[in-house]
Amino acid sequence: MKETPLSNCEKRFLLRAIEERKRLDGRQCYDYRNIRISFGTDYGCCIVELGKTRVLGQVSCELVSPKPNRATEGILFFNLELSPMASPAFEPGRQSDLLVKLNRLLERCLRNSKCIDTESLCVVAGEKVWQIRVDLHLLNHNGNIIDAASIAAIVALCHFRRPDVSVQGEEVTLYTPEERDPVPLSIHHMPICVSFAFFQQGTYLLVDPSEQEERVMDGLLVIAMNKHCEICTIQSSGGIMLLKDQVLLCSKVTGVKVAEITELIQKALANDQKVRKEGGKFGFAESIPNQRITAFKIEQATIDTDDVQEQAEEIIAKASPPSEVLANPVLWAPGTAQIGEGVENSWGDFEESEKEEEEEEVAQDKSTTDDQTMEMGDTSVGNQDKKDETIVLSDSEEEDVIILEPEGAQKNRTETSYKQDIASKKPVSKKK
Amino acid sequence: MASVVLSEAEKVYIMHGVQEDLRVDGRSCEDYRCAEVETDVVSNTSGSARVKLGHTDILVGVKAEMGTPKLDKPNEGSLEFFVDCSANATPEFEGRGGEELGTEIANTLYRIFNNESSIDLKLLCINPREHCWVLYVDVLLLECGGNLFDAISLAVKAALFNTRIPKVRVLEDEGGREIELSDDPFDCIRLNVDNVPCIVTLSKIGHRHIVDATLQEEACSLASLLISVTSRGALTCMKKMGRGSLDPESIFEMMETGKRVGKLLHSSLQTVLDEEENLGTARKKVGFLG
Amino acid sequence: METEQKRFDSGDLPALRRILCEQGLLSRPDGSASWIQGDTSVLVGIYGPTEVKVSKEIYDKATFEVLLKPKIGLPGVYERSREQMIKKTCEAVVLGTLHPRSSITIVIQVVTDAGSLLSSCLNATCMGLVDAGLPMNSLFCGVTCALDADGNITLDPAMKQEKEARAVLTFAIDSAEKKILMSNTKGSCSVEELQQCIAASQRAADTIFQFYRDSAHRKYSKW
Amino acid sequence: MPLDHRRVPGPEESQSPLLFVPSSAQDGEAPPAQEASRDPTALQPLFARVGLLSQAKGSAYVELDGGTKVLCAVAGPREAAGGGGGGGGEPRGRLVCEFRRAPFSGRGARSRPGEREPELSLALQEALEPAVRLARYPRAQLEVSALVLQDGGSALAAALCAAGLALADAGVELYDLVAACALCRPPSGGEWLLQPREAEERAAAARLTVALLPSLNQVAGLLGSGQGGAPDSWAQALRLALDGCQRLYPLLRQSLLRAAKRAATAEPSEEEDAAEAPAATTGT
Amino acid sequence: MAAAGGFRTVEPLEYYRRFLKENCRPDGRELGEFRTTTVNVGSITTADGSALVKLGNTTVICGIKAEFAVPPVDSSNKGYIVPNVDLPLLCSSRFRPGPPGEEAQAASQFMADVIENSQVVMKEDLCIVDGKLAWVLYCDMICLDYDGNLLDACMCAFLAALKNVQLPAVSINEETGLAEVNLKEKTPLTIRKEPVAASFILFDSLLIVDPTAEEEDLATGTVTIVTDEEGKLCAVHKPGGSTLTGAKLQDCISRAVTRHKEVKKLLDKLIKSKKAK
Repeated sequence: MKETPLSNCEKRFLLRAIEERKRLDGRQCYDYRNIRISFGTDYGCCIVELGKTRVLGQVSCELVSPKPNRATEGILFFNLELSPMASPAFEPGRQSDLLVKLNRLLERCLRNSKCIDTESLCVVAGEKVWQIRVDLHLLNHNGNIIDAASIAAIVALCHFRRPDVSVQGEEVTLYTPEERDPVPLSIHHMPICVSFAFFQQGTYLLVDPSEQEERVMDGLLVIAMNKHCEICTIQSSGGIMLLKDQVLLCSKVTGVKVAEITELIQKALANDQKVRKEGGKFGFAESIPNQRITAFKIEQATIDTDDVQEQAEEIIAKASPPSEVLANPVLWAPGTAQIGEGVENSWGDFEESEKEEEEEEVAQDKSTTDDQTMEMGDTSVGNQDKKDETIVLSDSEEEDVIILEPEGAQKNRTETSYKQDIASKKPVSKKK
Repeated sequence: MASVVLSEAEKVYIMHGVQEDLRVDGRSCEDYRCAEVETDVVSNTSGSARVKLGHTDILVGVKAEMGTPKLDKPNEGSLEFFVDCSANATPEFEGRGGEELGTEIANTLYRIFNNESSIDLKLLCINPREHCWVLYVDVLLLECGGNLFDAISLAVKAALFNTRIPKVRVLEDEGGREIELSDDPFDCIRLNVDNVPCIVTLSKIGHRHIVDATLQEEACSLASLLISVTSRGALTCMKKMGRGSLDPESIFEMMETGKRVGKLLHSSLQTVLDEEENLGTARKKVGFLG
Repeated sequence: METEQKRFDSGDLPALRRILCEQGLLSRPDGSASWIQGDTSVLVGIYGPTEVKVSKEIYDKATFEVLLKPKIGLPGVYERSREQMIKKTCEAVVLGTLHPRSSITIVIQVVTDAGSLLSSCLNATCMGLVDAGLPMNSLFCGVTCALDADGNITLDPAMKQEKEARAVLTFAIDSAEKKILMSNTKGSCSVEELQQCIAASQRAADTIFQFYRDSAHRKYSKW
Repeated sequence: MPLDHRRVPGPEESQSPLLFVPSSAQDGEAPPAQEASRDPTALQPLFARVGLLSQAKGSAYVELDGGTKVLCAVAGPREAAGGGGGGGGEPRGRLVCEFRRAPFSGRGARSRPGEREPELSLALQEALEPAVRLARYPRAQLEVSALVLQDGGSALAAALCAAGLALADAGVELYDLVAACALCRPPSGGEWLLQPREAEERAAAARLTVALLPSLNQVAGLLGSGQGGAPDSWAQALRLALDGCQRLYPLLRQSLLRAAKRAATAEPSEEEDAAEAPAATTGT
Repeated sequence: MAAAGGFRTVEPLEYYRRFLKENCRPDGRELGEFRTTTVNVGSITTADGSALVKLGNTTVICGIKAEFAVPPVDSSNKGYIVPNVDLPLLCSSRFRPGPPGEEAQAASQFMADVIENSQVVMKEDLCIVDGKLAWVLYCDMICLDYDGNLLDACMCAFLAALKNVQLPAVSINEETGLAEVNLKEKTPLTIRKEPVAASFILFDSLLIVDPTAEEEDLATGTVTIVTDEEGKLCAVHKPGGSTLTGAKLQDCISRAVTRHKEVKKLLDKLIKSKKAK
């Protein structure tokens, strides 16, 4: 389904508001929307909400053989999915330009910045390394996907624990969480993307654009940075020209925002860890605010299943037992049999042809040919014809088996009638 | 395929011309257009060639990479073909438009090289079951001016002639085998291309057949016969193309013509290639802008 | 990698795990619901009725499309078959004839799989349909039963119980007559066991329907 | 490697057990494959049945004695798909051909399912186009799909025969039927063999498939390659093939007539089918 | 007749109901009657096991190819069974060319589920060397003519083909460590269970067995029951559709049990005939 376009009226309204340094949701130019981070019960699972934009992140791992040119490095794989749930404009399974762009940006932000120590993911050099896979699902699209996705990715990576392994000789042992505590990934730093939307050829600038703002913007600048104010990737798109000062200003703002977000992430992670350690309740269920009237909860409910047995027996007793009258199979030829004499089917003597093969295997001659014809129902009438008479254009079905066997006749056969062909059938079967 | 639309009158004009053995550009039925061949045009390939046949412009690059032999042929290397129909050639190729033609041409190339005599694939084996050279032959269509198949086969042959594969040595250690690349960049294997066939496409127009059809002539032809001929005049591939049918007698004639023309084509190509080779480094590179 | 939280020990009585549901939590879809059953968590977003692609248009009823997105990797044949089951269940319940030549798209995202996933998906879908305000002739719910080696029934099994079970049966039950809308089985069981599981599921369905009702009640109570 | 998400996944790699047969045992097996010199002009016994699929407009099944089993169905004419709305009034109909092999059809490793064979699909299309009166189906497309259930040699030729019969069975207007023969030249040199079996084909130095419009005596399709040979040798092969096709022709015609007769007697009510099928055959 | 044909096209539902009122179906069958089932095994010699099943017009061919692979990492003593259902353009014009569509995928998954549920072949039996080498059975089911009740036909073709499989003997060469195959020595598979399917459609609260494609299109739901020889249920597959009571389901099961006996008898006779010669 196509996206409903923004009317000119709406566009003008939005732009005018921006000119007046106002935003629809009441934010200031450099304000982020509320960021909420919640964790699932599994390790490496989180949902990041940036205002109404929502991204689900899940990290998983697998032991694989490394790439031949990087024998001692683990493999990182990112996959952002624009689920049709997020917006009706996203089609399932299609690699849209937007998706390719976002995935590329994420890879540059997280893989190329070397924030994960890939060498620590090596188990046996050249043989087995961990492949870390980060799946990100956009659940609701309300602007600024990349920031939300980059936060979700790094949070999920920080939250993730992989199973412990030990290597003895060539034997690699994998430990379950019960045997040995899973180990966290070694993370050098946490790059986070911050997006700036530019309007009116770069005159106005907004941080964290909402979906509507994205639709009227002229250009976008994305800066990925860690809390040490090191730029990990920077990309401007949309074809606007920026002044050097603007870029510098943006990078300064990014530094501030990244510091704030990093702090939030660390707090959330510490909180989750604390709850888990203390054996409290955790997971998404705990993050749904209970006071919302749209949410409802019941604790464990017991079900009375006392008389199910009786009920089941009653149904079985009432039902009519399986019929003991069985259709008898008819064997047409070795390897071909049939039950039921219901409707005639248009395939008719298809397997007759198959039987020819069996003919080769079994040293049988005419008896099989007889069998074949029986398949069609009207037994022996046509049989005789086949053997001696070569062809008689009777209507019996088995006539459809036209067999060309030219071994009898040779050379100058351009005019051979197929009478001869069938006539020569007999010697051949004898040969077999 | 890239094609032009002709009016009935234009078609009749061309067909009558062919009948008189006089084609629109002044050639006779068995004449090729003037062909330009230049090898070693792309520096980071193992071998490359560019062929310009009339308005048809083809660039071929060969890249040798180390791979593992196929399971059923443990002591042979292999050739892989890929044909890219660039949208530069014609707007029809934009997006995935050229894909079908690309696979058709690639399949024809596989067919031509899928026999023991064309290229000695055993030469490409480094050690059986483990390592061999895989030659990736990439064909790029720069411009389509008719008779693509012939031009491509010429370019492929020229590029293979130009191909130099570094020599490697297999060192046997107690731990296993190691492969060592020769340090000397001039220490390399050359391929013997004597038996590499060229394609001759014969298009049936009216009651006659012509070689090296232009786009306009292709539009007049309902059926054509593609044959590949070696320098000795042996046929290695035969294929009918187009939506028409052919009279058996004319096929026999076409095969004879194809053999005759193909032999000539081979000898002139070889002369050009040898001449160019003899110039050595003194050769002035013309390149794309030439 | 599972760290299942302990179930309350309720003796031997079969029980449903804790249920939690939030509706309308996503801003873009016409209807959405998050369903948490034990530790299993599913999110569903529904668009429709909206315009339909010409190639998929049906002249006398709405076209249903169900997408089940696994958490890790891309959807495969397994997801496709579950999608088909959920789709046909919805088709039987939603009054599609009221919206001819339109499409209803249901996107289901698995958030955590800790057992009884298919039934959670069904429940989430039903709550999503309710939130989207689509006309239905009845509600439906999904119930999963696990049979252990001795033939004891465990309702709403967690992942571990599912893995240890000899057979796992999932049913979709409608609210009007408590009949079976959908059925899917894993492992093999006897006829008696099947009938017992159906009866048990019908009992459990009562609880879930009551939950639906209470949740709707709460949602509209403060208006 | 791109994983196929539309099929039940198997292991990432697997090999055919035939690759692991010790070479000594293989040698023992080889001689019977090189059968005592057979008559090179001999055709394999051929079985053809027309109109056996209930759902297709036209269908045919062809089986050769060597084990080749090919099923072919024709759908359409229906409105031509695609075109992007740009072209519009195409004066000629389109023939869309598909040539597929069942994953288990070949000897040795299982072929990956769903892999179309573009080259043979194209060969099928180019060989059938001369036979069909496409001008009678403007803006429409006819779909021909051939499925090889077992390849015991000469599969393309069998598919061509089947496709020709299926088109006729579908009541599509034709100029002529299509008869096709395969040939191969043994590695030792020597004469071309008509309708080779799988073992002969596998060992062959050169192969050729010829499709003929028998009553018009026009070559509709030609596809072959292999170790070089003088044009004379190929010409000889072509002659042999043409002769073979002419010998096949009456058989194909006969099976078509049978199908028409059966349709006429079995379902007199469905005048449509009964009337159309013979029309197609008499047209040839 | 012509008038009836018109009626059938214009009011297919009403046309069908008229027949049901008389307790029969347009093709002359009773409601609980299966179409003629014909099975042929071993006709595809390039496959390690094959079967062709016709259920009325519906035709499915199953070819099984056995290959070598390394066992999965998480269960080193198991082989693989890879079932795939293909619905090519050839079998019905309702399917599009290209990769398997929704119905083919659902059928493939159903087959995989039943194989897993019934343990028809123990995957452990397919292991040759623990952790090193195992058999992969690629079971490709291709529908050649689609006239309804695909699942029953697939199931039957699969089972018949499985019974037809002959695996060559494999030994490990001590020197090279490579497998060696002896094609002259072949053994059949050990088949533990014999699952047989029976499908029904729901039409106006009636249960109709073995539907044709036309009936399937008119129906409001389908049920497929798979039973093994002990009468155990390997699958009760009802992918949505109209509602059904437990009692009705019981009727389906009873019919499925009878069907199982019939099909088993058929297959036994078939395999015996193959062995006898």
